[in-house]
Amino acid sequence: MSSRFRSSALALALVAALCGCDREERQTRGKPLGETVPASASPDTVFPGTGKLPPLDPRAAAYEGNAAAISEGQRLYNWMNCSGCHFHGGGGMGVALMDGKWRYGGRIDQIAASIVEGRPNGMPAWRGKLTEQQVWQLAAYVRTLSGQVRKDAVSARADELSNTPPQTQTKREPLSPSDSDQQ
Amino acid sequence: MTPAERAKQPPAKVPRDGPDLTGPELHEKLEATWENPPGFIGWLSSVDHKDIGRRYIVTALVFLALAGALAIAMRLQLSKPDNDLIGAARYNEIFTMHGTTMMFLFAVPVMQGMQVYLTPLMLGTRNTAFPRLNAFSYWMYLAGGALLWVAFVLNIGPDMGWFAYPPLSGPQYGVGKRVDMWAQMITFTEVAALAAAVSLVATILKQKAPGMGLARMPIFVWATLVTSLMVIFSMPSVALASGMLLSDRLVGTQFYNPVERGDALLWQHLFWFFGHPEVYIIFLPATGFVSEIVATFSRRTIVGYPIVVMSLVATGILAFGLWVHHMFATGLPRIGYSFYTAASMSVSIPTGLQIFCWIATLWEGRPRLQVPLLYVIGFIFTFVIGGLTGVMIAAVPLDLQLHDTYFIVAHFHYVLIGGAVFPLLGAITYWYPKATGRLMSDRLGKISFWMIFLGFQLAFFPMHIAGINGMPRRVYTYPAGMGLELPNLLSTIGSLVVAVAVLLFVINLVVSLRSGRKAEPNPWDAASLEWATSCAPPKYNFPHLPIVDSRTPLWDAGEKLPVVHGLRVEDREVLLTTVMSAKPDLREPSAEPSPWPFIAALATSAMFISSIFSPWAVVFGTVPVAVALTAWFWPKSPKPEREPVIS
Amino acid sequence: MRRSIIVVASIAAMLAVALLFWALTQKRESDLGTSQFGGMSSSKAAPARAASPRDDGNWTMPGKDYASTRFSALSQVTPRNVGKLQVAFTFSTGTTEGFEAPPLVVDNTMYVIAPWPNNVFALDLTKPGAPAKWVYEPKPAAAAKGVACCGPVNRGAFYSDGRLYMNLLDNHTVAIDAATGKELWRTKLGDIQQGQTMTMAPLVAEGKVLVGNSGGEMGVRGWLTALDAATGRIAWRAYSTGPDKDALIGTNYRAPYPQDQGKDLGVKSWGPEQWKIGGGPVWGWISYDPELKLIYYGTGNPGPWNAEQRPGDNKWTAGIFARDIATGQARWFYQSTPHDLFDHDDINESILVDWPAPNGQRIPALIRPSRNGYFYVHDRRTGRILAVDPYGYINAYKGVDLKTGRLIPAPEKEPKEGRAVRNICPGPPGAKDWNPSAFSPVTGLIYIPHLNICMDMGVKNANYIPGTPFVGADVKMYAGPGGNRGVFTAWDPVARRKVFEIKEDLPLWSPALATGGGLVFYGTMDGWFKAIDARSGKLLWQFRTGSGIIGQPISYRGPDGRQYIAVPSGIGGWAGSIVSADLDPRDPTAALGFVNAVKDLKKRTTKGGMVYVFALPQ
Amino acid sequence: MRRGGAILPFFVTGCSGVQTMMGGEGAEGANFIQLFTVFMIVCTVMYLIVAIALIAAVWRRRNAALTLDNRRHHESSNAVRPALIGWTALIAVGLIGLTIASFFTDRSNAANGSNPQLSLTVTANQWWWDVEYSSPDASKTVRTANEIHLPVGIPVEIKLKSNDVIHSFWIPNLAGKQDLIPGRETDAQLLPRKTGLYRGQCAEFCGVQHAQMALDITVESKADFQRWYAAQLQPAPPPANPLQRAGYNYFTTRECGSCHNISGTPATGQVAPDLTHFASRRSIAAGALPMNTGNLYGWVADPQSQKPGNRMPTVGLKADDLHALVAYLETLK
Repeated sequence: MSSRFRSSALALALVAALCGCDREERQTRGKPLGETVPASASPDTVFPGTGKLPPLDPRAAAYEGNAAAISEGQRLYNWMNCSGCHFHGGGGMGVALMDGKWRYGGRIDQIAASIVEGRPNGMPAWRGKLTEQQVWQLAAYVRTLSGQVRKDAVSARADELSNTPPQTQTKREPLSPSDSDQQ
Repeated sequence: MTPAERAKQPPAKVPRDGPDLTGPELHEKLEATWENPPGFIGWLSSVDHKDIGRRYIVTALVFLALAGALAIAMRLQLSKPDNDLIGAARYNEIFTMHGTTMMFLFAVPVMQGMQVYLTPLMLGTRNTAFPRLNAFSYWMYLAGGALLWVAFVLNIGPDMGWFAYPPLSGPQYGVGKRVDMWAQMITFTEVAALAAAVSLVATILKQKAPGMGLARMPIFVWATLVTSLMVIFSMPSVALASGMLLSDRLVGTQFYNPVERGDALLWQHLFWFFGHPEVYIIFLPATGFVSEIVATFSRRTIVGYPIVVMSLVATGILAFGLWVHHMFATGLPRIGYSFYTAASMSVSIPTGLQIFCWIATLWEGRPRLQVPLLYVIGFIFTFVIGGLTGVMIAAVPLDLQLHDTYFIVAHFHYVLIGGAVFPLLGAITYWYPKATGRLMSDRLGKISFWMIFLGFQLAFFPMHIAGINGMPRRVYTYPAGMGLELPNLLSTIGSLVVAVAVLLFVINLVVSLRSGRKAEPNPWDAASLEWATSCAPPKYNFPHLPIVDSRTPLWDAGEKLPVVHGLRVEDREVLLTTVMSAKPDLREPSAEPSPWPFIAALATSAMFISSIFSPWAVVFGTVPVAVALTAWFWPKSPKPEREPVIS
Repeated sequence: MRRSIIVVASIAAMLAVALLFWALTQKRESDLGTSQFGGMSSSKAAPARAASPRDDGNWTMPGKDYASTRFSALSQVTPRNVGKLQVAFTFSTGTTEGFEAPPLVVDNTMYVIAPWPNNVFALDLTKPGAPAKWVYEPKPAAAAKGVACCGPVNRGAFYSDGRLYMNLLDNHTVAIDAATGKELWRTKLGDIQQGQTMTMAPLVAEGKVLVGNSGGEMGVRGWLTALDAATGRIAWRAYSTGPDKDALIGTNYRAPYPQDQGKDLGVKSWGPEQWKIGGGPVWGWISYDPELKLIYYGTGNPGPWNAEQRPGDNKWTAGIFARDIATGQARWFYQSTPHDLFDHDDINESILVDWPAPNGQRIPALIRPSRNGYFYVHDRRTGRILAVDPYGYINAYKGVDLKTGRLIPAPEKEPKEGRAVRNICPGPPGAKDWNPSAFSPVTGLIYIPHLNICMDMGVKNANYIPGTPFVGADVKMYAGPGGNRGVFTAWDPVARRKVFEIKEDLPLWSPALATGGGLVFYGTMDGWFKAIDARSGKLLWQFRTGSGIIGQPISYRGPDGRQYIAVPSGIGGWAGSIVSADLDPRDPTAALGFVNAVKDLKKRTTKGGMVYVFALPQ
Repeated sequence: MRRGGAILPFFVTGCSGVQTMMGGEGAEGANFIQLFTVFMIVCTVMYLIVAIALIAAVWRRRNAALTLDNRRHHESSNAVRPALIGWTALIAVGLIGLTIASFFTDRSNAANGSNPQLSLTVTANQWWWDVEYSSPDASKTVRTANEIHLPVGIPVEIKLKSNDVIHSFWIPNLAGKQDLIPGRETDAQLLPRKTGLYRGQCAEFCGVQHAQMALDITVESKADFQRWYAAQLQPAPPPANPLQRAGYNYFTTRECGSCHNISGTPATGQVAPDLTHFASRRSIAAGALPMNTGNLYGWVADPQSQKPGNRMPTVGLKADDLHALVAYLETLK
């Protein structure tokens, strides 16, 4: 019992530690520069006739679940006034972001596309106002609001008025069944 | 059983040491009783304070080497202005790791290791009071250090400074799990340090050799007692602080969130309430080394034993009243500052008295300029500079300028390297034969001493000037043209000299292990009890426990040291004495080797590390810990009868 | 003989008294113009005569009359028979946004003004079931919804001379032919890219259409604009910030208190350039005094909410203006909340009354329950304060200094960056938000549907990006002392005291209606439409509509001569956005913190957009 | 006030003087030098006593016999006790003297702060300084970044705030440091006595670019200060040629304006340094680079290589946009 426990604990610790490597990789400068924007990753469930959801944009890998990117995204979420409409995920002028309901898809590249292109009924287009790296960082953070991201990469709270339950403890909001089909 | 009934019982037929059981026969029996079980498991199971102390010291020296390598990396980065050898983020990780490792994984553990190794020997007993707790302590320390360094290697090491001030270390600005790794490492080392301290205090109070009343204890034992009590009183403060930080970071509590009426300064108070005593936790054992070395190499009892002891105690108490001098720039009420200025300055009085006593001892004695004493002389020359700059920064108007500059970096390296590492190196040279049976090379020792001493001055004295010329701490670069180029270049050169010197010291350590001159039981003609047994001591330390009637038993009683008879030889047994005057009190069984402290440490580590990721680990992690502890404490044999000691 | 004279005289006197009594009671029950009530009793306030003409049974403007009484003199429905009130017909707008606009009724046509997309329906009341005559679809820009702080609402249209005038969310004012639904003109007044929207109801008088903008949370520069009613061309525009020439402050301006006197205060009471994005929108109610030819309106909050970012008094925000209707030139201004800390807009309705002063004089007055929690009585000629009393629970202020006219803030409640302040009362929607009160000349009381909401507030640096919010505050609202979130208060403006109050669990977001029958109507956010006795506050009748009520109830005389009561039902607006915008109650700061105060609302009502019309059985 | 320098010549060698404790150009900085000199003298004396005693002690019997009989392990000379008393008294007197000197210096520093005639607020951000001169007339508020201009001889009160983590405000030539702590408002008092250009720097570790968080201080005559202040109140000049106009257009419609403010233009960001009079400053990016065209190109093109980890993203500008932006930024005098 003892040796088995020991080895499994060691293995666990090692896995946990190894996962850390890219989880906190910091990139001060986004890999792709310039004005390229994420392609609108739009599946059938959002825009009929567009076909199945394309595979995840390869650029997303550097941001999805990356603690440094999420932290930058959290800062930009306030700086760029996302919080002015969506607040801490509960919504207001903008839709709620913590409820797992996605009109235009909840995958990181879909969120990035929504940020860049804007969406009907008031979501501004941020093309040219944010760099692409910032867009991805924001998208990475937005996904944490509904618990889509690994818990060890997110921040429990910010130094502000207490608001939502800590994101390190939020349950992953299930995507709508049609959305999850796509994933 | 009433005492009357017990008196009627025939005396138990257990073999005991005594005039009739001595020499090789006794050695054989005791060796069999106190030997570790065979094999790797046996190695893990050891509860021998010498094993544990040695492991502590070796591990701490490894951490010293690692942290020293980081220091060299920093010095290379700072060797010229606008250097880009190391990036900003990496540099921040490096200085954080350097400070953290030096403070938590080297300085405190190495001192505790020395204490664990030496205290039972100096007290004339066979093991510490809680041997398994002692073993547990080491494994926890090792796990904590491994956690931090594995994290660093995997690029999730801390990057917010060894002081981890929130909000920078808080959930918003301390990105990812870097800070958690640091904070949980604190928990590990706190548990380790507390376990060792508790064990040491109990050992000192209850296991002194008969006759060794408090007033006859070696000064190093006094230093150990004071620092262990300081550990017990100060460490909970930082454990609490880091626990709250972890909780802020993991479950979103608001302890350090100023918006929600938490307070960023709460951390600083709690941290420095530990952090300032910690300096003395490192420094006081070093003064213990110095007192022992000075006495031995002056061939004279220490002048002013009561003054030195009272200084230790006074420093230990005053150390708890100074923490605010780390916070003069935080804008606390001015009236309070004056108090802390006065308190901070007054702590130099006991230290000044100790220095007087050492110099007076040298003056009164006949000093032998061997390597350990050289380190002590180097210590006084260096440490006093650090102490005097300490007096400067106790003054608020000076501190507000000097605080957080390279002047401070210079100051505390003078205090900690000059004040603790120099004595430590002297102490290692001094007690090396006691641990290995061989003496270190004198020639190599002298070369490395002079290189370390001079290299140190070259590395750190210019930092005073860099600080005064406006160089703040913890900067990865500095602009040209501010008068910082020369001091930094000199510092870098000095640091390289020190590195080479330390390497020489390590070579000396390793080489002497095989080829050093074999040591007599008392190669330095010292006076305290650890020199009454062979070099290296047997597993059971002393064939017969010694009896003491002076502060310098080996000088006063010589070869005719009186001993205790009547302890069991087939069971592990130690003699308990009374706290104040060390009258024989009880015989007490001493714990057998056991793998369970190691397993308990593993279980605790698993709980601690998983609780970085999930608060539920605190709940579920207790199960394996409870299992391990149950096995650890499972009673194996019927309670041994208590008998009065026949001496 | 002498005895008989005495007997005759006393009988005559008794008869005379009886006659008088009869006459009095007859008058009260007849459909007489409200102005007839003026002067009947010197102890009561009465609506300004010129601003409240005789009731013709129509409802042509949201405030019912220029005095903004929201009083219908119709008296068929009384406390005695109100229990029999039943639905006459209903109408669905097809919208699910907050439905705040009152329907208008003119000459047997009901005009229903829907929230986004601001469609107008003309219903023919003469036909059974009131079928639509025409539908007007203005097709405003969809992006406007993204900059409407508190839901894409509309607060109503204004009927004048055969035309309907209304504002569209995307900053257009339109005039519609009331007979055909044809658009007569459309004028663009603002830019949604700058965060502007228009939600308020215009006021039309003297050939001018007066409209203002919304967007105090978006860093807009507030203004009131007068359009030529015939052509839609801009006649004048008065900004709420900036130099005197922009604010139309000229030689006729006489502020009652020194704090509002001085040159270019709209610039000097701000940090450099801040007045350009300083807020002060005009999104509430305008009253008009035809005798003085003055309009009265309040200006909104300064932006951002984080007051540390805008040093100074921030003129001319959060105050009340009197302006000449022809030129727009300011006559007087009083800043109710200088350097506003808590979003205490001052856009609430001003009711114009003749106010009996303690010395017996009747003063042309302007009474208003302000958002900061004080009930003000101003001399509407000069702006001077005649009386000021708290009508809700206030701990954010310590009163109003009557000598200087200045609000006295409570320093311990001032939010500082990096330190939240707890338990600030009233919260950002104030003791009362936009939803107007009704004034009944019958009782002389003002009926105030208002809030009992406090908050925790933490301010932080706000970034200004045009077209995005400019707030810089985290807020959590919750019920104030007593635990009820809404209060319905009947206030006596002369005796300066509360007559009765009704505690409502949910915040009260619906305006009130008072009728000549001695009733007062209002709705609750969970859809109950209530009628209470105007004197006692006793609940006499209630009806559960399909969605929460946040719109203005009205009363009109139908083609069959019966009195009808109509009320819009459709939850939304700031308070109801948790339902209308499907917000997540786990975030207490959502919707500027209002979600925390109405976490239970999703369970208590659902979206809707209906007009309910009630009448007594035939 | 250069007395300290005279006594401690080695401390000022190679010192260019913009960021040194031995400058003494402020009242508190001068007090520091005086007190530091006093401490240096006392400490040097104490050190010499210890050092000489130690050398003498080791030297005295260095060649004494190696073995000793037991009796002599314990003997003491009669000198020990008086020496101990003397030493203790010396330490006590020294420390009391120094404590008193420190106390009075502290009092003197506190007195400098009384009756300030100029008030400004410095807000620290990761990793730059937001500076706001407050005035009773709110419209005379001046906002700038990473630079402070002060009139000579006038006591100044500086309110210190932080927007994120703990920083420390430190201009060694003028005064000691004071932390800026989120959730607290601290303050510093300055009394500059000599005109000149100085440099301050963040002195509390505040994250990845702590090393490059400096600010430029200009102490100038009252008239010069007022001229500067008046100029700061002006909005930015309009672009004068097509290239500058292109830069203006880029700045006000693209990424730049989301964070930066240029007074008088539609760029109204509030989260990054105010750039209204950017080109009149001595350095770029909180002292990271001296202000010149080359550095400006380098910074705007790729701030992340100049100051890695700072909050300004590398946008990936096209060459034309870069030329235009630099041309426009250089007009912001």
